[in-house]
Amino acid sequence: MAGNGQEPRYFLIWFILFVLTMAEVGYAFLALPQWLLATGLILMALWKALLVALYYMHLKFEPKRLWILAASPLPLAVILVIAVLTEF
Amino acid sequence: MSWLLPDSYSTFGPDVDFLYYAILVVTGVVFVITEALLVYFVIRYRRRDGQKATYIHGSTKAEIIWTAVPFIAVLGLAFISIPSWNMMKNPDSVPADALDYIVNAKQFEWEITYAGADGVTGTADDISTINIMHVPVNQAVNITLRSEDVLHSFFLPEMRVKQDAVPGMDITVWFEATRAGAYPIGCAELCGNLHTTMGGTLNVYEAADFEAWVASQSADADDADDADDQEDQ
Amino acid sequence: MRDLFGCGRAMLMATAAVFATACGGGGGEAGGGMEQEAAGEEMASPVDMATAGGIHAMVMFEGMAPEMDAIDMASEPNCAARYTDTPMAEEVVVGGGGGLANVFVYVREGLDAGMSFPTPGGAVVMDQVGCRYVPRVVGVQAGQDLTFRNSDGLPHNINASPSENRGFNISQPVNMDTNRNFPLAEVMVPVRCDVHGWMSAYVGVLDHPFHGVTDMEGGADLGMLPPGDYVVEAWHERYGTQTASVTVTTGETAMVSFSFSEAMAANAVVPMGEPIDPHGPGAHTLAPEAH
Amino acid sequence: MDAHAHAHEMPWIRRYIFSTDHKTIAIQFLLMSLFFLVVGGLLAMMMRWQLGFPSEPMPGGMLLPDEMMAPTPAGAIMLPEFYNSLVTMHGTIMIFFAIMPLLVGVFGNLLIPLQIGADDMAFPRLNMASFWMAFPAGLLMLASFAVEGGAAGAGWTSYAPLSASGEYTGVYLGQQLWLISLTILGFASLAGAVNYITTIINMRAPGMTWFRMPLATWALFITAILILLAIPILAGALIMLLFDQTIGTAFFLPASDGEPLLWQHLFWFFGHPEVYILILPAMGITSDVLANGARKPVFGYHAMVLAIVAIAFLSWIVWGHHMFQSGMNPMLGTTFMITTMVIAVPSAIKVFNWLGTIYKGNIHLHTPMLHALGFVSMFIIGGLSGVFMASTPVDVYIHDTYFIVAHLHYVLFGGSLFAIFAGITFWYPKMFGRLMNEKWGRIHFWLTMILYNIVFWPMHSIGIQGHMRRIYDPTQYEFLQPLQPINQFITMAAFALVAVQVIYALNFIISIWKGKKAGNNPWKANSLEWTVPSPPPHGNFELVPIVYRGPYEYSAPDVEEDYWLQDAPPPSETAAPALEPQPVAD
Amino acid sequence: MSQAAASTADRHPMPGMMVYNVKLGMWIFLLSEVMFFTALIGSYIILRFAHPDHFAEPGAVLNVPLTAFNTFVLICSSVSMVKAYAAITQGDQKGLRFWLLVTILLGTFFVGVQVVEYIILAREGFVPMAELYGVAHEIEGAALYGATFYTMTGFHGTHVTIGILCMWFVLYRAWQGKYSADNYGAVEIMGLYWHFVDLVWIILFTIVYLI
Repeated sequence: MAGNGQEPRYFLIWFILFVLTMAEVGYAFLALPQWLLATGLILMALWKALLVALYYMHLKFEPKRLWILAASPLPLAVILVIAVLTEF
Repeated sequence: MSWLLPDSYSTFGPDVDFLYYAILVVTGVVFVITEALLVYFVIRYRRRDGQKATYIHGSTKAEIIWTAVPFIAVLGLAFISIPSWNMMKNPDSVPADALDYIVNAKQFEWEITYAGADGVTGTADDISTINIMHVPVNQAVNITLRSEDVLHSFFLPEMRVKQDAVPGMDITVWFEATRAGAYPIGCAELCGNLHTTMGGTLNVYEAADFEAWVASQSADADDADDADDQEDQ
Repeated sequence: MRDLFGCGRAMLMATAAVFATACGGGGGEAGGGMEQEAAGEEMASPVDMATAGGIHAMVMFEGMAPEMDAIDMASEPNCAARYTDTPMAEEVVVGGGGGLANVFVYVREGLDAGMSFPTPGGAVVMDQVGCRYVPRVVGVQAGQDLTFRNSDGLPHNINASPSENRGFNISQPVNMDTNRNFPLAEVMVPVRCDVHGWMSAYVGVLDHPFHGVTDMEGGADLGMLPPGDYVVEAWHERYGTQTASVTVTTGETAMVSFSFSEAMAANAVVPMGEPIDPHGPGAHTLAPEAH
Repeated sequence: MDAHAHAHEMPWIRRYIFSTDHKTIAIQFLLMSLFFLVVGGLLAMMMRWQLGFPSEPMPGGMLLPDEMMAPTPAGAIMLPEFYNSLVTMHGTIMIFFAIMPLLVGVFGNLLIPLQIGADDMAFPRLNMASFWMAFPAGLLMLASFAVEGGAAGAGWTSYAPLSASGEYTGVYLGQQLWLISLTILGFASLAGAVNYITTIINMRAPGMTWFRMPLATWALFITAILILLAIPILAGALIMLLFDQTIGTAFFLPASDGEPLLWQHLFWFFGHPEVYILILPAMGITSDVLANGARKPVFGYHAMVLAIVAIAFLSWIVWGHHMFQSGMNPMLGTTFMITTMVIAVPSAIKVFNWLGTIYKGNIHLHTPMLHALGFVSMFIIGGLSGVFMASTPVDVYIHDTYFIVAHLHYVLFGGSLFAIFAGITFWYPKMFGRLMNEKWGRIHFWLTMILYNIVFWPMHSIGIQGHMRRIYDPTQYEFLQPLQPINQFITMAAFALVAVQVIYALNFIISIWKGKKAGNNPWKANSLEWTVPSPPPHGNFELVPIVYRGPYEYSAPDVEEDYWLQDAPPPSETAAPALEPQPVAD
Repeated sequence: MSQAAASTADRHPMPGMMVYNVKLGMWIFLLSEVMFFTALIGSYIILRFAHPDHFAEPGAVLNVPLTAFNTFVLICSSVSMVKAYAAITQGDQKGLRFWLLVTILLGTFFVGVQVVEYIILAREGFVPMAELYGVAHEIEGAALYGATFYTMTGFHGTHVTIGILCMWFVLYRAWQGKYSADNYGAVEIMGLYWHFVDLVWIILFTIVYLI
């Protein structure tokens, strides 16, 4: 798994994360409608989260079964939040 | 040990009772068949030495049957329940001519305010009583249910009404009594040490008696200073 | 003894060794009360009776007594059955001679800071009869037992909500007594019954025994005090408080009088649960007359 | 296998108290949860006394301190605060400290390594930590009875704002201890769940494919996943409620704009997977015992596994049926009604498959088989009475009445507890090396079965007639007074039911020394735990077993006995070649 | 594989997840952590929908530039962690120790900034029960906004602190030379935990500070 191709990739990912963080902070203070801001920011956050999970946690090089296991709680979180949000 | 529902005296009654008895019949039949099969199999296939059980692993056909049949049965029960649930709980299914009440639940008593003829609460003609609710018969009643401290549950068994009072929320509860009489009010949600004393009475009057009660209340209201009534709600 | 035995009985519960530490905490209240009583027996009251003088307060009510509402006891039939005529609210009770009853009168300032008064052994009883607190206003000393008695035999609950002391919310389902005490001085701990909204009572908790509640004639006796200048306060649940200064001389009973009127109800500030410290700063300087 | 070699020199304290052997930990969980089962039962008896004879002096009442029993000249009468604490603690102790540890703690630890052919759990030390977090949590829960203000009194569901601020109940420290105790128990359950899932996925013996695992292990595997994903939600909610109680946050306090309904949503989002955590292992145990008793393969093994998995998936989208009348959005009510009705289907499938299992069997009515049949018959009633609540308009009438109490006791007592009796009696030889007495086992079963129905069947009836839940003194309500004779009848039957349990307790204790010696396979079962001596040595298997067939090859035509051990090599080379343990499991 | 010759040596357990136990155990533990933070963050989202007026605009109460820098620090610590992992997979003991130390320092710095931010906010009165802590004024609605903010970021901070303590332990074992090119399980699961905590912070930073 520890092929020599790893070295540049870590710093590349680190740089992308840095850029995304700066983009997020900038984007957050633009004068856009609230819902547009929120979705944009959440997408960027998920993108960063995915990057960390795939490359730093080596999910990319694990058997596909571990992907299913890793993603299993996410639908539950979505179900809980959306169901309760219909209250308000 | 009867499984029969006590009589119901509101427009919800027939629907709820019909659904209850429908489910009672369906589950009763399934109950009798399965328990009878269980007992029969245990007796019929009891231990006989030197003889082995039949070696069956299962049959997909049987699986499909006893997946599909319960699925259809329960979905059927679900879909016939939707209309009456909508009628009971959907705020915009409250009839327009309903009389307005505020039921304010607090630890260990119900403060019930009738909005008076003008239908607006907070005016001089409001009548507020403790634990006793006065309602005309055959007339829809629209209750705004509130709570001052903890969760309570406004329970009218004969009217087939039960709704939790949540502090911080105004919840609409409505019903229409179909027979005059005195019926119990109960609190069905644990609300503290003396949850057991939160009983009350729902007096359903004929139209004339209700007018007489309103008149008598407004007569008492004149000599007591009205400021008290306002500040009571 | 009973509390210790109560704590012992609790030991028999099927709880583990952790219980011992928790029991220490649980029994604290009962334990605390016990030490104070023991101390009380030896120390007699520090007031030297030879040179002491009394204070008698007279509280009058000017003008027409406000009309009290009738209590609607319909929701509690077996309480309503005890009254021949409809029970009236007791917020303002004016005697025949214009005296205002249920006024809590006590010495607010002027006591010598060094003096500390033993907690009287006897318990003050607050009874619940006919869905009413009898007496409606009562004074106790800090740490003294206050017995709530349920003589109605139907469920009452006693919800005390002081701000200085710890509140409690106890219930009495049947004829029984429950003892509680307030360790800290606090003028007027409000007590109410959640089951019967119209029931309310007030308990004045002080560090000293010089307090009294006016009777139907509006008179109240504050006991024997060492000579000196004192500030006496009268507290009423609807009309708020008034203070007056009085000088006690040996052998005589000083008179102090207060008067309340309906007009005061509008902007009355009724202290409920505020901490009062009788050994206030400058014990011997008179507080400005506050009417 | 070094752990196996030096097991004997371990000091006494390492072998029995701080043991990392999954079998010893199972026995530790067993003793702890049986103790709490007794405590929970006694609390229930005090409740039943108060419901049967409200405001009459309770015999033995003067043993309890004055904060619980009002000392009156006639005797000690129970105070409402204490009754609410009993309601809360009976529910909490039975669910969290009796049934859950019995099913997941005992059978999880005992069966999983043995049934999949592993020498121990994946993380033995974590397994030991799991017990040594659960036990103190139990002590903390019991200690909350003795603190000032008494134990928590807001129901085992602890709805806010009643539970969020002490001024409404007078209980301050008791409620906080309740919250802390359950949070610690949450850590214990999580430690267990991580252990079980890793062990089952990674440590199955060669040949033990997914569809050759016994249904008990399947049920425990799916239960561990439910625990893994549900308990953290409860831990989060408990911590938020603890902050509301202590440092003045307002998650659930409506006074400063908190949301009481948020607590109910969080609690029941955990709550419904929780009730399936309480029943799935019982279903697994019942399947194993029924197949063994009927000497016949489980009918529709694949369907049973799919039913368990379906229950696991659906259990996450039904929680709203606990909140139909709670002020939740009525539109949500309709959605949750449909999902709740659908979740009844997998349970129905399992019941029909159990009937299929005993159909045309050769039924040996040993005690575990009796209890398993008891489970099936009572679970039928419990499951069917659940359908009433799924229909929202009917739930309007029966919510928070004794109909619900009857339903939950039919699935928990009639369901889980009967399966636990079956499981303990069935695997008793594997734990202690001796068999429990058959005669007394049967006597206990029939007495419990009859008395149990006498106690809980009438509860349906008083529930239908409007008797509300958690009522301290039903005679305060006029319309409940005619039901008082039934309440008294239930109380007396309940006392008899608890008295009868003494038979099982004695049978359990005496058989440890006096029971008939059991060999490797007293019940002639097939799964791997019956291929090792009873009780199995440290490290379980001398040689890692190779599995050739499923666990339910009873009365197989190619073998003359009516059972066929999973690791018995096929009779001859010519027979179908043994299933090669394929590198990639299906 | 003929049955007779199947001695213990080649009786391997079923392949299962094809990931060694400790790593699978850590991944499963992280699932439960995801659900724990779901409860906390879910409640925050729900309460914010229920009472939007209690929650301030981004940057109004909370200091965004400081926490943005803090996020960057945590991302750097993630990189150094994965460098440590890469080092040990090649058996480079010195590299492991160096990068582990860097990660610990960055992590401690992150927690330090977090604590400083809490102190500033508390002094401004952004505390659920101001009078409890004797703080002058309370920013309106801090009972709800403050509650959710402190609970989420507080528990995240606690997880980071626990991570740092475990990393000291792993570093101590690394000094003893316990790990090598084919025995680096502990380092890997330490990495998994650390990246998970970083991942949670990335989501928290966006949802709490920027929306």
